[in-house]
Amino acid sequence: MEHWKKRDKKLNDPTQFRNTIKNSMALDIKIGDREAHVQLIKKEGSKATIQIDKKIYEVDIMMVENGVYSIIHEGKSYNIEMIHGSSPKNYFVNTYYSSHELNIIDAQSRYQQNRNKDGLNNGDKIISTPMPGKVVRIPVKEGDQVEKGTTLIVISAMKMESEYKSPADGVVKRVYVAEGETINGHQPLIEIQ
Amino acid sequence: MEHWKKRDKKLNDPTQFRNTIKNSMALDIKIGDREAHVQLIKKEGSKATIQIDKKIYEVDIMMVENGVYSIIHEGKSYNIEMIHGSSPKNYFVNTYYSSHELNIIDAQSRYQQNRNKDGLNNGDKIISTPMPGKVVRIPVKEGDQVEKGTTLIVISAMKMESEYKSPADGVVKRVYVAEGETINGHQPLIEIQ
Amino acid sequence: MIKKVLIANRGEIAVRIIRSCRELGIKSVALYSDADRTAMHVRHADEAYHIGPSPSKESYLDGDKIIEVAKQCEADAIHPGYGFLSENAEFAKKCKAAGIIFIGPSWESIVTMGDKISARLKMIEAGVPVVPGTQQKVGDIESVNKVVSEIGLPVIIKASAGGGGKGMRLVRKKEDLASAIRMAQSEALSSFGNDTVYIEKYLDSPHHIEFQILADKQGTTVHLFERECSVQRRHQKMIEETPSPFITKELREQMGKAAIKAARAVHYEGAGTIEFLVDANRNFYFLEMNTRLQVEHPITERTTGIDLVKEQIYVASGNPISFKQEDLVQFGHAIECRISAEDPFNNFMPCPGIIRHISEPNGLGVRTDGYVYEGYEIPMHYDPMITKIITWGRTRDEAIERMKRALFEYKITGVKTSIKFLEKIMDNKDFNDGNYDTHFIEKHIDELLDIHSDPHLTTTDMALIGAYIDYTSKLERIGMNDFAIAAKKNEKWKEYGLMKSLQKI
Amino acid sequence: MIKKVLIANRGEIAVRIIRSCRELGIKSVALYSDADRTAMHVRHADEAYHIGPSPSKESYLDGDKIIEVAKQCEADAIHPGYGFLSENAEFAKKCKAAGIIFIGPSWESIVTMGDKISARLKMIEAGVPVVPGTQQKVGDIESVNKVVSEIGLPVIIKASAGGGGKGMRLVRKKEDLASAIRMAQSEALSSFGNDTVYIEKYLDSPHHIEFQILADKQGTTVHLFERECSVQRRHQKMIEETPSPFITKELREQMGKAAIKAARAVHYEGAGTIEFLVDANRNFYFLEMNTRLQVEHPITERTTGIDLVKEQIYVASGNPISFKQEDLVQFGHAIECRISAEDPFNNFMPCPGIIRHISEPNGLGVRTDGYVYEGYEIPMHYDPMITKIITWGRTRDEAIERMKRALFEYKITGVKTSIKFLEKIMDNKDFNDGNYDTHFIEKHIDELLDIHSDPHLTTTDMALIGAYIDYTSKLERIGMNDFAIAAKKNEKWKEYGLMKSLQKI
Repeated sequence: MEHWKKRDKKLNDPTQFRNTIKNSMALDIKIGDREAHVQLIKKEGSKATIQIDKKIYEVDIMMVENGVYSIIHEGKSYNIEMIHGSSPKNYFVNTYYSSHELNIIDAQSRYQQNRNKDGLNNGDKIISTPMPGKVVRIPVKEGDQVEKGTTLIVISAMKMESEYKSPADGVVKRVYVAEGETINGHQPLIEIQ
Repeated sequence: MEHWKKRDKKLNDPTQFRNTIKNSMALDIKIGDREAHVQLIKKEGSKATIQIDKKIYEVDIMMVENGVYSIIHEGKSYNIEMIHGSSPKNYFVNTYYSSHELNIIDAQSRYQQNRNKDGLNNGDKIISTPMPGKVVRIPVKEGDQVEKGTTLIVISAMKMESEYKSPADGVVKRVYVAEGETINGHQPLIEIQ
Repeated sequence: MIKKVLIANRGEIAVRIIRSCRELGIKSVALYSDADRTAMHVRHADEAYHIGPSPSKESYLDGDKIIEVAKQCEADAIHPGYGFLSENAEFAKKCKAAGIIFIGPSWESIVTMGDKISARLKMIEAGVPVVPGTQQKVGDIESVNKVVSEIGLPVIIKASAGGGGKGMRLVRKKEDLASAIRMAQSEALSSFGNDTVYIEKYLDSPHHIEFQILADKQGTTVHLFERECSVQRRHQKMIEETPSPFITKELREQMGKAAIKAARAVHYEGAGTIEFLVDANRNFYFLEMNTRLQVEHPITERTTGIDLVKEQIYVASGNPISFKQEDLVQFGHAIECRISAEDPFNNFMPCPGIIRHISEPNGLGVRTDGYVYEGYEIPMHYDPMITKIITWGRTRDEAIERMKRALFEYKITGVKTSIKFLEKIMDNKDFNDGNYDTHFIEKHIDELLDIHSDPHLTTTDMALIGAYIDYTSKLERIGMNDFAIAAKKNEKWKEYGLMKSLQKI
Repeated sequence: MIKKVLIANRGEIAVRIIRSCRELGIKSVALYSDADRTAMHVRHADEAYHIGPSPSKESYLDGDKIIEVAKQCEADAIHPGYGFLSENAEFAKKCKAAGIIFIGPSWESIVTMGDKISARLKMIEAGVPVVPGTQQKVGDIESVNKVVSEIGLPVIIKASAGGGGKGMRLVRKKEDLASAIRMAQSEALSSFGNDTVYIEKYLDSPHHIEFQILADKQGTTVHLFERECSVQRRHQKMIEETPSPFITKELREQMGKAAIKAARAVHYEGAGTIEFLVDANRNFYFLEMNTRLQVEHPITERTTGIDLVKEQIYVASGNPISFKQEDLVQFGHAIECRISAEDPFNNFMPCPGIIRHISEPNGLGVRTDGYVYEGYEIPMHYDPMITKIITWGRTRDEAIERMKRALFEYKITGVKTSIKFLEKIMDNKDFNDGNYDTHFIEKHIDELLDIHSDPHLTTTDMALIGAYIDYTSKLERIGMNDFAIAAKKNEKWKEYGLMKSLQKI
């Protein structure tokens, strides 16, 4: 009968809890400008203790339907819908009261992020789409000199045509697809060097 | 464009098709008084050729949702809902136009059926319920002499109480559960010898 | 206005109440037993608190605990729904003592209407016709004989505190009278702790017709027309409709007035229902009052446009009813079918279990009020009703056609349901002619249970094909090993385990 | 009466038509392209035939093939739904030639109303006000200048064969006139193979208000009141309601009469819609006629109780309309929201994909007309609209509150949808005040796209917890190997494959 009592505790030393953890993975999750450090401290059945930055939450969490979680926290009932974004680490989350885009930052993403920052990745401009569709037109060919903003490819999906433009001045290094071809989302289409 | 044309063929020698089959299992399925011999002859994607007794059907069949099949046969669209009955071989099937109880008769069931016929199984009267519930009352105890029709156990589920009576005169050989206990469907409750 | 409502209920009615709260901008609080953590009402509410173990007595019927939660979470009001504590005067009284609004009538009204003899007396006093019979507790056999000679056989003996058919005995022959009374008394004592019984004339082909009423603290009492509830099985309603195809405009007016009189007689507040029996000659008699929302309230909502839960909340907040009697019309026709997880073809055995798949009907003129979803396990502890389908049509015929279409569209696998049985009723000629009374199901039971068609039709072969493909593809997925084990050990438990693993696929 | 209807369409409208056919006891025939074998309309229909590859041109737009199927399966009639072949006069003509009833007006009516200049002329002749402008093809610049000096700037240049905003140019300054006409002509030629353009006065804050009409072969033409359709994005309607909060009782009567006049002028038969522009001073002008069922027809059905598809079938069968103009009332208020698989926060990019989970709203006053289901893959070949939610209330306020509740209840995962955007509109003050015109979305776009709340709230932390648990439990299930590969090869393709495998969980 105590579940509506306040249980959040501000901790001076968040690491003191870490000792009790065995296999739980810590994740950094980016939400807007914020990068939150999230870690499972304890889980027994549907009851979980989770630390987000310096705050400890005790929640009752269950996946009730495919991609839909029910969380009860201090008596409040939350319905969380997890919608996949452009990668398995990208989520669009509806909580009924707000929508958020979240990105899981694990070691791999961190590494890539750093690589990108260091400019090691600057030859790597691959055009792709977030959704499946059909190639309507490719007004360029391999070897063409293009300017930033030049239309490289036109994709049609659900009666709507979208143009994809070059992100920078460069040369069309490779065209992976042909006009009329059906494509998947996140598939490489054109590479600019 | 030929899918609405009649394709059923009455065969003089149904075995002539068997030669083309590799791994498809033949099943006998009991529906009412009828025992139908069903066998897959060919399957390519969603198109299947299936023989039921002497009749050949060419159908387009897909599981569209969990336990729900869409079948198109000679242009007719059928929705088949498969509802599990008391065992994995027992189905309750709704076709929207009719409901059927079906029983798969495979080698194992056939063997048991025969065993039962031969009377080898006559000491084996185990009382169980088709659905989960709670034991309300057990008016008998192990060793009791009971007559056919004596109430052996009362089970409650969903605000309704059901009495289970002895199928024959005999002795209570074993009581597997206690009053107040929660039970699953198809769990042995009481054995009569 | 009330700001936060705790719903002391579960299932479809809890979800339905939460919906109206949300539309009014009122916070809703759900309760859940051990069995109900993932239930729909928990997911729909703004707040949710665990209330106890699965059996109702230890959770949804534990009034003290519920009031305690309401206080802690600072709910202004408790909505009891139907069933559970909804007609429990003691609970209503305790709410009042705790300073929490009970969304329903005063506990005094519940007490008066809860005791059938006192309700009969009140009604006679108010000039509302009651079924001929005794006005008090039945005593010596001579006075019983006198009553019976006045009203004539057959009669029915009923427990004053009764309900659900318990402590009831039908008597057709005079010589059975004395023993029937003794048996009814003893059953009443063991069921309700009170052996008071009374005698009523037994009406042979009655219609069960009820009137929805609403009354506010300002003294306005209105009725929202009738509901025809004669399609019953063992005193359980299965199908309801409004308007009743049986009653006339004049009768509707008379009964409406009588219903308002009945409610006024007990200073009723909130939403309630006056149940009448109407005989073949269209004489009507007060049967009882339900001092709560009814399962079948949506058909009244559909034809009048009034949201009854919102009106309950207005009235409980001290606001007047939001409309006037003269503004109400019956717009078109509505029918409700109750869908339960049960097997009509196996003596209506309840079928708790896991919903493998569900798609509910939709489109023009169809409302469903349900609470189960894919992957949800229907608990064995509570009522087997899982959904109500309400269809509307400009005419009764259109409402029936639409109900057939809705039942056709309703797809559920994993548990058995009453859908096929309801479809058979929709196809029944007498039902279609509006020619039925409370004996309808009994009278037609053989026809209604006959669902098996010719096993040599093409549809049957399609069912065989479905079963063949389903079974063989499952075998492929789980491998044959489990089967081998089951065959070797030949134990029912293995069979069960195997079934479980098959169901999980 | 017609006995078998072939539905030359897909998606929600095909399902919706099949529903009414079923209620009438009429057999329905579905068609499906390669992409649509598992689509809902195939599952709802009595019969289903494969019609060709996924692209519409090779399937749902192949009129000859469709008529061939209709003949083979012995359908009496073809219902074209909306879109696809519904306003194709040639197809209507071919149906007639093949002896199949086209459920819609005569091909001659389609031709007259399809050409905007001829429609304008017809309307002027019939005394229906049209937007001031030219009555014929625009010729030399002098006559253009003369027209413009009469009606005043700004003006809009439109293609006579046009639609969907193509071949349209807004002109605010006189010096831009000549070049705008040249550009419009060239765009019209390339889009419609016809360079005919005309000039209309541009109304600055117009309401888009349309009237539903029905006409039978017996010569009766009725209207079923208006629909307010001003909430549009790039000429695509998003939200519609009836009654319009903008128009008065008198204006409704005038416009209703004008709508009937317009339909009579082209000897219209069946269901159709007269679209009007209404300026801020409540002057109304004929814009165009849609010679088919509209997407937003359900709000009219909800407030009048009339099943428009059934009326279409009655009329096409040669029967009279089933009601009289004077019997119609607008009962309460209805609103429709169109839900599309698109990402409003990424320039409304369409989002085809697999539905992981869907639960649609339900209960009192809520209708959904959809066609997607769990596990269904929304094809990329067709329109992104997946569901329409229609809510009803006794008042406009109640209908809005109910829509908010319905959008709240609507749960879908797997694809992005416009739900959050629609919720923002429902929360908008101007919308709530009924104070909006066709510029509504444009005007409020920044506010409507601002859905991100404070990232430090508890709800945000709940989202983080959900993401954490979802992601880590998926990692556990698929094992870490896939990740290792992806990390090593660092290829987008692997990433995609991984995502696919994650989505399948």
